[in-house]
Amino acid sequence: ATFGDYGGQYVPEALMPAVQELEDAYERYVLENEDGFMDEFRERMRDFGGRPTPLQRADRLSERYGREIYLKREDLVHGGAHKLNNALGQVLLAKYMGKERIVAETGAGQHGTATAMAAAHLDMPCEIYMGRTDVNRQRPNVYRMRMNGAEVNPVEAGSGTLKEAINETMRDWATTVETTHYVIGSIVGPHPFPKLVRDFQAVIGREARAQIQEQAGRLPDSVVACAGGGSNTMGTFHKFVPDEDVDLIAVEAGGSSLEIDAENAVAPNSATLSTGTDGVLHGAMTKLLQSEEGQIMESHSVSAGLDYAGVGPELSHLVETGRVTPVSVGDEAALNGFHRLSNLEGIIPALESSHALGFLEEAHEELGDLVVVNVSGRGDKDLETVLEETEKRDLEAAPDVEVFDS
Amino acid sequence: ATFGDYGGQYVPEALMPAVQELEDAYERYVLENEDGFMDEFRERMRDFGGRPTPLQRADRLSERYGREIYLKREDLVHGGAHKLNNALGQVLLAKYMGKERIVAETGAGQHGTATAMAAAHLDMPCEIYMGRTDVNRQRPNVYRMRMNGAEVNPVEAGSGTLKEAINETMRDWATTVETTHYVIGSIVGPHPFPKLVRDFQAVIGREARAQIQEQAGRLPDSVVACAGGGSNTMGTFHKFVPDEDVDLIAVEAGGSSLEIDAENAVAPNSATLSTGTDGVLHGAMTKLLQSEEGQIMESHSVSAGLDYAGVGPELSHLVETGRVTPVSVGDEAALNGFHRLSNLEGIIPALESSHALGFLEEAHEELGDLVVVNVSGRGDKDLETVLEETEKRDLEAAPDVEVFDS
Amino acid sequence: MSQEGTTDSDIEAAIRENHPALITYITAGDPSLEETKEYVEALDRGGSDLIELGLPFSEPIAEGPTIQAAINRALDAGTTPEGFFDLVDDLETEAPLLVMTYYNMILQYGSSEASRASESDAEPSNKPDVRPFVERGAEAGLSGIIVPDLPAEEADPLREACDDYGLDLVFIVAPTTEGERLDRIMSQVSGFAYVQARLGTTGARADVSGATHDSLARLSEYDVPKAVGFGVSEGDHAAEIIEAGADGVIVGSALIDLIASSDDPAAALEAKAEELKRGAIRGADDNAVESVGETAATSPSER
Amino acid sequence: MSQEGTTDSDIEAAIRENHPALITYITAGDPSLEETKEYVEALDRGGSDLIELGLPFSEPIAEGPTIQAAINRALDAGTTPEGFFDLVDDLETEAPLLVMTYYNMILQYGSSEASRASESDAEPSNKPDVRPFVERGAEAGLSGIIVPDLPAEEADPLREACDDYGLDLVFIVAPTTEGERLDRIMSQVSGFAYVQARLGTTGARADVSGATHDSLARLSEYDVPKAVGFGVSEGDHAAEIIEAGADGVIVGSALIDLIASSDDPAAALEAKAEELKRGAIRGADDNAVESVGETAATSPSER
Repeated sequence: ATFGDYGGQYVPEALMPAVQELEDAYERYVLENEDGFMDEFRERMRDFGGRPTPLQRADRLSERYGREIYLKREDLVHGGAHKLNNALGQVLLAKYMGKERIVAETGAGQHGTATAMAAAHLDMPCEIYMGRTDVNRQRPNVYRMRMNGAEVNPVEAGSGTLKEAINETMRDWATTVETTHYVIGSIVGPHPFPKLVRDFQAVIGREARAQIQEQAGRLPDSVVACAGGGSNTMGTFHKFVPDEDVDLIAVEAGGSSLEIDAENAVAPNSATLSTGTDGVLHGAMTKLLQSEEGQIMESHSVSAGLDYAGVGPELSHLVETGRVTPVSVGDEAALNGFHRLSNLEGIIPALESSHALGFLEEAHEELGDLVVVNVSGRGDKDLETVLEETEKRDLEAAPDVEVFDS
Repeated sequence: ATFGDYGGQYVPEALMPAVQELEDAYERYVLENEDGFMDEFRERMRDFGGRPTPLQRADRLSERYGREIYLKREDLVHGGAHKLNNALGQVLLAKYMGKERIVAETGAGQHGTATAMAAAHLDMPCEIYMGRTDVNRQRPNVYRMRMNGAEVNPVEAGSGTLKEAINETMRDWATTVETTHYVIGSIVGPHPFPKLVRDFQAVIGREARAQIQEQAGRLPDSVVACAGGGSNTMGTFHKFVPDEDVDLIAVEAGGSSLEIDAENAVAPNSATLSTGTDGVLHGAMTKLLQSEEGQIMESHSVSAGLDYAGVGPELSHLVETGRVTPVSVGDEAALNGFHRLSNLEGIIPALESSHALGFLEEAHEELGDLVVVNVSGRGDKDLETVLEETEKRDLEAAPDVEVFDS
Repeated sequence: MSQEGTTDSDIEAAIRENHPALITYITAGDPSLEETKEYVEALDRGGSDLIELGLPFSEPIAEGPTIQAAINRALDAGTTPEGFFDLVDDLETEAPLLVMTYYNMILQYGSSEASRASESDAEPSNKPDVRPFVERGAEAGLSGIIVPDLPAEEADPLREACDDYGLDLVFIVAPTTEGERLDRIMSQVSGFAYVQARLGTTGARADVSGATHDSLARLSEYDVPKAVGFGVSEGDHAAEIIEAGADGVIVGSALIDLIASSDDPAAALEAKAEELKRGAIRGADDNAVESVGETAATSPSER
Repeated sequence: MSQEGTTDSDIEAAIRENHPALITYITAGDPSLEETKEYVEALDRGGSDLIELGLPFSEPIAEGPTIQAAINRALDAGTTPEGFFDLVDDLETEAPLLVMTYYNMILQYGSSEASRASESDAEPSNKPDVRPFVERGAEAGLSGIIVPDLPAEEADPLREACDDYGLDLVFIVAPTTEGERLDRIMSQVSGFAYVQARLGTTGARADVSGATHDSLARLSEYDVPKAVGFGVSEGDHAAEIIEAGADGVIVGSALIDLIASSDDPAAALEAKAEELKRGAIRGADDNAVESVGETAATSPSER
């Protein structure tokens, strides 16, 4: 397969020619910079996307944890997360391939909004599939997509969340494959998507690696990133993989518990790398949260962006070979991580990124002296969730927010 | 006065020593870079704030308007607007001055959130005054400030909006002036605030001027920025003021009408430069929306960030001397500008910035061939307002957003 | 054409001997395995020449809304692979049976037993393996397997297992399958080539797509039984498809609709199978007539 | 000390001749100009030696909640500068009157007439001018002006106009006013120095701040009448402040509270003025006694 035992192209026959066409385009445009594709991509990520993003020394976290903590500021990318790195790359690639239309899935809406922005920027018609449940609970993101001119198609099937949205986007793509490119939102899906998305996201680690050497004079001891599907994770890790002395730590969503509810096929977490088993989902062999029979479980995380029962096959491979260490922190630690960074550093992180920060608090003593943490996105989108979830708990790091008229 | 007939220090006696202390600190730290103040400021704006921001050619607007349109992307600054340039500068200055506490006013919450972020970043206790009406209608920004550890003090007086918040912050400052710095949010207030804020914001124009020369090979014919208090305006214009061939256009909020309701002392606009008369408010002689008797009017704009009855004294001076051209566009044109940039370029602009974009649509034929427009902030904060205001109107540029279950 | 030039498989024989063949699909466990047994028997009585039984998977990316709903009903009813195989054990149909399921279901079957069994080993393997599924399928009497998310490129392990246990592995040929890939797939097909009538997902349609005619024309040079599915819902469709050169028609969503809506699904299924088989035969007759010349063939629209 | 060593102004005379002086403040137009007239007369009867009348401005940044509310009531009642001056025209009090207002009100007065008048000119000036206000004030019989947002550094135009029309311009001295600035301000004061008792805004407080004592000590070297305001609300405060060396006390918010809460505000104001004046006198007596020696002075707390 593509990555050791993982990866592959497990898609309906109708999609195989498109997947192979994409493989060819990936090799020519991305790997070989044909027609200056990568030059245009990088230029647009600079002028439209706001790259490079800073690597910032976190003064107060460094003090708190007794080691040098640097934050890679992907929250400053246009749209508020690393998602645009991939979305813009793929929409541009679709344009180079002569495609006329873009489809994409979205869960909480981050990938959908990034894709809609990229499609507007590059003048490509765009349709986004989004589970009905997510549509109704993520209205601001739906509005943003609509304002960028994208169609938003609610998916009524199943629990109406990310998994169903991916299924439905694959169905659209299977119908319209000749003219349409599917902008997948993470390092998942059939080959070459996991490599393609990784290469677009690898700018994170490329920048961070150069920045930490300039700012701290050496490579870091540990690099920490949250992992759902894993695009910010592999984007951050990729350029560090050959640096064998650099520990790579993927922080998954521990949700409310790592124990699985087998009877109802529900995992109250999204810790796929830590607890999953091998199987095939959405086009690739990878680690999955699944029942013994092979049914995919409903996963859970307070962070919608990590809430996925699969994970990128390359991460499965790197975990299997020991290069990447999977860890997990639960909802509560992530919420505290959210509040702590907001309060101590003046950066409101995405709930996804807050898992990496929650891990810092729990396990900084196990880390080296020089640590890079990827802040994959900003948390404005998560305010409502954080308020709701904070209210249910007694969190040490949370402020009192009651200043409103009753 | 400070700027021709405008500016000055019209403050209560108790504040004069603080204002003079600030004058001294401004000269030493900002103008003379004492103790490396400006170096630290620029470094933090790079690593924490995300500077430089790009200057992006807007491909589809350029096509639409038949001239080269470049966007200065202040929406990509940490926090989502140019506001941090000033807030971080002032909080850092307060630290250099040995102050122990920060107060600031906020209207819609943009300056308050920027100040709260800066204060968290620099570990300074921070209190924000915000009118009760604004507190209740801008909850997400209140939450953001609270999450950054700032106190938010609702101001019950008057109409509970920006003017009252400034009044109340001045009162706090008059009480605590010995230990406290007032981080004013625009190029308003007594000298040296208008110069101090301008100098912190001047990075916008400094970058844009260098970027346009690099990208387009020459200086622009026209530079366009929206103007409320005027900090993004002067920040954008300052470095272009000596370039006499560059037209500087300040776009004010025309609201629903430029006509004043004299009876109720209400201006249904915030077009101070275009229609105001000279007077003293909040510490400076400047142009004001005021009644014949001298009472300050309630101003109006669909954009809360432009909704202010005063304006920076330096802008009043530059308008008076003909260097800056004041224009105004109404709420509807601004809303269309919002939708147009979102849809055509994949950038959701702040409603403030949308006024500059609305002006482009109305008057591009009067502009030169090479135009720089400042996108002062991002529009995520304005989604609710835009939806509400769009629903009331039949806007040509607005998408249909109805994808929800009824 | 069967592998290695050996004798025809059950499936290939069923198609060749009953030409034009009717292949029917329903989802096992919709709404319960007991009822599935009745329905399969009804389809058998109605003239099905092959019956595909769907083993439900939670992420059926190749299915349209009708079969998705059937799969959800089956999963809600607690349908498991073991229950599915027990059903197949019980069935005694004239038509050979195939299982249609997604690749992960095949991979996981028996893997927990396998890993449990290997716990005694020094190096327990937790890699999933396709063989337990194929072995159990063969034991239950299945004749073949169709996997909508398994393209030929990834099929080696499953094909080897199927060969070892004597099951056919049916490949889908899509409107986008062309050139070298088409050659390679057609050379690997066993049982029949599942000709996807149009791009997209399964589901009853009101007409036969132009893509079907194109595909059948493209496939005419291959001496492999060709059955057309995706969108076939009426006898007239069957007639048109057979007339266009197919050896069989595959009907699924239209049958699911009957299960979901009929007062007496078994009777309705039997009648529908009869209608479809008649349509297919009519198409074959028309074809024969046409091959003689443009005479008084009954066109579907005049029926 | 008055300007240029000329004879004392009305205001300075009122303070020196009635030492210790009581200066009272209310907002004109709260709740109506008619009532303000009654209240001013009551304060005059009650022993006020100077009366400050607030001309309401929409942005009273130096005021605490009490006077803010009074200003809002006055504005809601439609109080205008012209109405204010008409009231002053009508008043015949023993105590000289001062206007307390914000600088913009002074700037705008008459400016629209001025610009209208200048419309015939080739170069119409739309610059505001302080003179029409001062001229009208003098005509109405005001003796002085206090402008809380006009520090000495910006006061030249208004001071010149006041000089021309014979009005005093009273400056505020804050706890933060020190060194050279204090010297400069004290040399420019006319009428009296308004000693701000504490940092912050106007408003009745329960005690006299330590800052008051510090300020009065700092100011003792200047031979200028000193009146203390910001927070004075009771006779005992008045006594303590006069005892500490002030020549007068200024009371405002406590009177506004009475207007807002009394059944008979005029009577209440008169009684309060009497109480405050008595307190001031007691403070002056204590001071005289103390200056003789520590004898049986009645301390405020024993009263």
